[in-house]
Amino acid sequence: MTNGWNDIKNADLVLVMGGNPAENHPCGFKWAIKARQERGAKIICVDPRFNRTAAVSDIFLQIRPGSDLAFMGGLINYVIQNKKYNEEYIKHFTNAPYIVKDTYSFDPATGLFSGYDPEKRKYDQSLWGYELDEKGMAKKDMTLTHPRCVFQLMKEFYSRYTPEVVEKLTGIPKEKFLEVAKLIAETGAPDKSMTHLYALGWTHHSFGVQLIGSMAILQLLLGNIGVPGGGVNALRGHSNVQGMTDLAGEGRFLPGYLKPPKASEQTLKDHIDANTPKAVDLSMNYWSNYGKFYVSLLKAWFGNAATPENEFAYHYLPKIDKVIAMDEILDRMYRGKMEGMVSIGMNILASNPNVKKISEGLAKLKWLVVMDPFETEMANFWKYVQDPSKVQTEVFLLPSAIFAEKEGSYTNSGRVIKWKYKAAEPPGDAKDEFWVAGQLWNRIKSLYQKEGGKFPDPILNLTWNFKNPYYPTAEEVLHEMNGYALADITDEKGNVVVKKGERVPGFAVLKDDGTTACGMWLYSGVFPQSGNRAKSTDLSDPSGLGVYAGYGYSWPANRRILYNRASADPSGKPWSPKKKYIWWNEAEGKWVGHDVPDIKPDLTPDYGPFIMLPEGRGRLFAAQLVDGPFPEHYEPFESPVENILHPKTPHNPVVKVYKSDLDLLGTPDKFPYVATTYRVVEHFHYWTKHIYGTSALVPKMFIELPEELAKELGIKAGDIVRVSTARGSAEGYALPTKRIKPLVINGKKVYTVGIPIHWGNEGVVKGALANMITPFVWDPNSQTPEFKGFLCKVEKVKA
Amino acid sequence: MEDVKRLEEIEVERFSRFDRFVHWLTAVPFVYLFLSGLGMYSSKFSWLLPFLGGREFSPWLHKWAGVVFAIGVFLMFIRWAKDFMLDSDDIQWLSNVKHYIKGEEEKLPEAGKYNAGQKVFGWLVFIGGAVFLITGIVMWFPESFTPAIVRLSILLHEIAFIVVGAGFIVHVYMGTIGVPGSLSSMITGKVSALWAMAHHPKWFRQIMGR
Amino acid sequence: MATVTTEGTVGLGLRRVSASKAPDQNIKKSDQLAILVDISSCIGCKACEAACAQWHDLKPPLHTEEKLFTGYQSGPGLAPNLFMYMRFQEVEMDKGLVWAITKYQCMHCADPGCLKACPSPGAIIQYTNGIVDFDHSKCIGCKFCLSGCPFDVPRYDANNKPWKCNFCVDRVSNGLEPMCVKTCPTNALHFGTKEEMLIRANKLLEGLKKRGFDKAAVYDPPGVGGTGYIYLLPHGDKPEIYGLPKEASISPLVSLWKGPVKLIGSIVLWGTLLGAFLQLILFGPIKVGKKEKKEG
Amino acid sequence: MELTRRSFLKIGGISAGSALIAGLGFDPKPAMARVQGLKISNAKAVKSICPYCSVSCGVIIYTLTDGAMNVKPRVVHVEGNPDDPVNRGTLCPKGATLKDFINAPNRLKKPLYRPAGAKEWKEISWEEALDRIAKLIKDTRDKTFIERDEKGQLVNRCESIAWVVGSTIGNEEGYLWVKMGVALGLVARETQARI
Repeated sequence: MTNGWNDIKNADLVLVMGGNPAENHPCGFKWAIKARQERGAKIICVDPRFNRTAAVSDIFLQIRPGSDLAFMGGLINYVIQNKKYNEEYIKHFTNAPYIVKDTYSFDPATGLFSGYDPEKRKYDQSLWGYELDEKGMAKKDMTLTHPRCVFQLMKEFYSRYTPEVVEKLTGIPKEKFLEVAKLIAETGAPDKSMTHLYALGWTHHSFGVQLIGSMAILQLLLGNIGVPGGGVNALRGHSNVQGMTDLAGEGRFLPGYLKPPKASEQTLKDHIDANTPKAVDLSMNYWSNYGKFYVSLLKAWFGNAATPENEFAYHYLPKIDKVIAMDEILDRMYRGKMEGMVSIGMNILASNPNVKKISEGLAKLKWLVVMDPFETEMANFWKYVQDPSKVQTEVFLLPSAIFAEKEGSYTNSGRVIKWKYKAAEPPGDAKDEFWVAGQLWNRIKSLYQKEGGKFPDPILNLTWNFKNPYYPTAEEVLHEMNGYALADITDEKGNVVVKKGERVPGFAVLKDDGTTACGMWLYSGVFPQSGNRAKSTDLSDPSGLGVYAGYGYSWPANRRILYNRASADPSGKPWSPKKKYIWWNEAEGKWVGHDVPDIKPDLTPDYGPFIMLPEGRGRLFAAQLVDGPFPEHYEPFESPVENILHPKTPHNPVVKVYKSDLDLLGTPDKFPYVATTYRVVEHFHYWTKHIYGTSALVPKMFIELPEELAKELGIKAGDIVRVSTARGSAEGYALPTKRIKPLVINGKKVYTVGIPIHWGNEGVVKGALANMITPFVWDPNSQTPEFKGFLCKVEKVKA
Repeated sequence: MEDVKRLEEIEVERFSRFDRFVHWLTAVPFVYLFLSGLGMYSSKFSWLLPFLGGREFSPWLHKWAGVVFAIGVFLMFIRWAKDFMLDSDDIQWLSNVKHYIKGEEEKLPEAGKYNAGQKVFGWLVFIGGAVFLITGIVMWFPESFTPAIVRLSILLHEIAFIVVGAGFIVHVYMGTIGVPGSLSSMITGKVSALWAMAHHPKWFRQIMGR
Repeated sequence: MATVTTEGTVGLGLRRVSASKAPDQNIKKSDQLAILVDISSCIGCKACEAACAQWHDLKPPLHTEEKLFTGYQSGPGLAPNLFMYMRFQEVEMDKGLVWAITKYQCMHCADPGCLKACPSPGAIIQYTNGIVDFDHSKCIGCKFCLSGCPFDVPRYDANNKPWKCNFCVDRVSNGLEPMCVKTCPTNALHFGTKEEMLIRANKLLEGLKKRGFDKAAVYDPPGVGGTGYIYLLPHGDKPEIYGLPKEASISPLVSLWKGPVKLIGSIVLWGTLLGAFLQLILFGPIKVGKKEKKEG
Repeated sequence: MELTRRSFLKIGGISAGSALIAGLGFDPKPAMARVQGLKISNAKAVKSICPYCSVSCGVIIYTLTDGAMNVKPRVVHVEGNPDDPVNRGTLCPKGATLKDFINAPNRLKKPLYRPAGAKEWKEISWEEALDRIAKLIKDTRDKTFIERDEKGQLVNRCESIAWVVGSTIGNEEGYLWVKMGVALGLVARETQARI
């Protein structure tokens, strides 16, 4: 989330699209209800189903799954055509005036940007850069009239998304669309803001990142980024998914969004140079500190073994050619290229697409370690095959402690790090992950000490500075994450700011000379020498805007709203007294306000608010995205209709297409209905079916289908129906509903079928695994599976 | 005098073993039903319940006693329904019941084996029993019926209780103090011929004539 | 915001006691409490339903039987181990589809039909703060309370003891909000004095009317003297879509059997007894021989 | 809890007795009644965070224990932390049933092991399990370690072990596991970030 949960209450309009917060984040959704009760904000819900959010929304629009980008394109077009954008904002805070190189182009007929290589299914993104002047600064046209300035390119690009086209693609009637577009466009006024709430409803597409990009564009146009009650807010999934993303649970990062070295970057300098961007405008360009964070990380991990001579043990880090994310892991597993898997608290079998492929993949592993509080489908995968004796995988199922049984912090979706205390002991022999990590690491280490082995250096030299190395404590680890000084740290004037051995007050003091160690620069400051700020519980909120600066610790540097400098106009004055948040104090020559300014406090207002970007400005045109600088509508890989914009390129052209015998896709003649999977509020993933209280609330797997379709197929409520796709089938109780209506898409009647996911083979309540039917198709930027919008058929099994 | 004495000594069978069995099969549960019902019906008598097995047990036993009672009533009906048919004499008897109360039986039409009062009480029991049974079942399983039916059943059960309860008081009084000899007739089955002649002359002649 | 009552830590005043005369109202005083259910803010998440079961340590029914499917609803309705549940109903209205989702439980009527119908002294009590509670130690298991209830609420366990929402009288008496209210993620539930809740309900009602719900209304059925649970209904002209009776009142039959019939019954039964006694002393038993001996 | 319940029953018993008397003519009309005690009044309150979604609602876990030597604290109730600004004491149905999660009877209590080809789980000690897992990790790593790629570049990586760490794990444990994975040279690392 760019803003926080509490900030939603400052919105004048709440747009829920690509998420169902009432269902999946009810306690956060209360702030949307508050915005309505206290400020008269409207709540608009755009979804394939009239869901629980829709039940309390002011306006609900039913959209065809997978057509959201058409809707967004329509909105962007509406805002531009009707000049509803905040002109000052886009001129100064976005790259709208930047001139794009003439090697960039887009062909509306083929739906392809310039530089496409059909063989590799890849673009040459270097063709899409800005024109730079001799100093390396981007050329700009502040009048926004240059034909190749971002604004003009965008205007032309989205001019195709007329309300009529939107209706043809999404099934939303033109009048309805215009009614909503008008309300949304009104938040372009300086004293108004719109918050956008989304979640997996948008990311679960083969163009998920583009969808979010399209909203970023809309919000930038309307000047709704960096202001209270604004933002593009990802309502994330698990309790600590933000933390685990920040901490690089994914192999494409190192903690704090640092990058793992590429094979081509054979020296530390290569790597740092490649990842330290050069400012192309007046920008703080915060990633220019990349080297400091990187060296501090290496010092934190490899301690004395990381020396300037050995490039701070740079070669201890694995270098990659290619990110092996979940899609690759599963595909390689199926192809027999994986030997082992350690899974801590994940149920890969249940939660990823195409269960059959995963199940066969797991059977090809030599060994599998699963740690979980419950007996999961993943751990039991060998029980579901006909002859378990043929599965040669050695499987461990380790009982884990749960949240209440250990101490530590979680980072919530609003980036706030909060502490939890231990309340109970785990049952039986269940153990927490600190203990298991301590035990396992010391075993691996002593094996390498005793027997030697391949490249043991990083293992033998990994810092493990815990009082009890077999059982590290949470605060010991947080100490390392926060960072500490290895020598006295001085400021420019030579004053000692951090003494040797003390924890650093924040990432600003980190050094690239090996005198600081910091395992997680982004969280640096959470545990300064004065104490653990994740534990702080000060509830004061002097501005009344729900900032709560003293409650927990929000990365980065305890900022609650990201890019909050944008809450003031280019001269540094608040856009409107109603949205006053951070402003430039002329007299003192610094930024002041209700929050920690998201910019260097004394940096003059001509610097851009988007400090992490070399432009210092928000990107309406993002050459960094692999599937194109402007989001374009592509159909899901299984779609009931053709792509009327460019039938020749119906799908996202850079999506990797997996072609194993189990990677099957269906066509509308055999599978006529659109299916989408989702969650219900009473359950959480494949977890709560093990728990009595939640199981009793919704005990049965059900399939939601339009009443009209049910009638056509002779299905009544409570009948058992089977939903089949090219991959497999899942059975559940039929729930014919008025809440999903048939849509007319470009003249064709399209039915949507809804499948909640929460059941499986294990638990207090059981049911079909919804992922038996989902396609093995992934977003090319983020490797997120396409769960929303695929093709199915439905048949009655039993009345 | 001689006759009287002789008649006093002659024992005639008024109730067979079966009759007595059926009577008590009905009467014993009824006493329990009456008392526990009274305890549930009126808070002034809720103190009765602890004496009848407890506040929970007595309502429970009330239901099962009701089942036994219903069986008893059913058997009674089979046994006595025909005997309890009212004739014109009975109507006359009933309209002059004040004589009976005053102990002037001679001013009334001669009674057969059962006088009109007994017959009426019999019918009260038959009809009341049916009402008790039907409404009782509804009240036993209130969740299985619509609230309106349950409410009506409670009302009818209560009205039946008042009517049959009043009849029961009279019956007990008559059977014990009111008409000496009645109780023993229902225990031993025998009455003296004199008793029969006095209270049920028609029946007396019938059996004597045999 | 909610008014907190603490007098209950010592003991709560009583307003009504089943099958008994009214307690003295001059001893204990208390505000009338109420919960406001703002249907327009309710997302039907069942947090209240879950929290209720957890607080009361209930094991709610788990409906896995194949024949029973209730969709989003946890089951067919209340149960002795389920004091409240969320009802779901899809209704097509003039202005579009409405997913009517209602929290359903004991309404804590000001004039409680259950208490009125209950024949056992003290088994149902109403505290002066308006909470209606059951005392199982005095319950005789007759199930009359169900017949008295205009909202079909009490549910019986295997021993015929009735169970229902007790307004978390234990929490309320200790200065805590009822569990459902505290849990409600969207603040659709409000707790306080009845007076406060009516003011708040009317304020929210204005907001709803401004949003175009011109038929919105506050549901506080006068037929039972008002309720401890009041509802803000966006479609107030049709409470039945929320599963609430349009005219809630105690059935006249209950009044009949508790009032006139009881009186008549007393007269008849005592009268009969008296009659028998009079017969005995005035005329004496109807003995054998009077006539015969005369004749003889 | 137990105590108060018992005293509640006692009060019930007394009132049953008094009702008996009442029936006989002494008809007390009490003006007040005791209510059941608060089940958490003697419990220890511990601040925690709901482990489900990323709203990360503050919760308070109530445990009953006096800390005696042989007593394991028992969680008797979980409710929202009213002092947490995000949820202000509220919870969703999942959060509201956390007690059932913590106390779930089907929680795993022993490490289980399934040898290759077996048809059943068998119990195993942590010692055995961890020894074996460490060995398997080392063997696979050593066997499949790529020191240099086909271009001859130094890469020091292992691609054949998937290291997936879910996202309900806390920051500190998560950090340790990430650190271990990277130190082992593993590149197939994942978390539950998108599904």
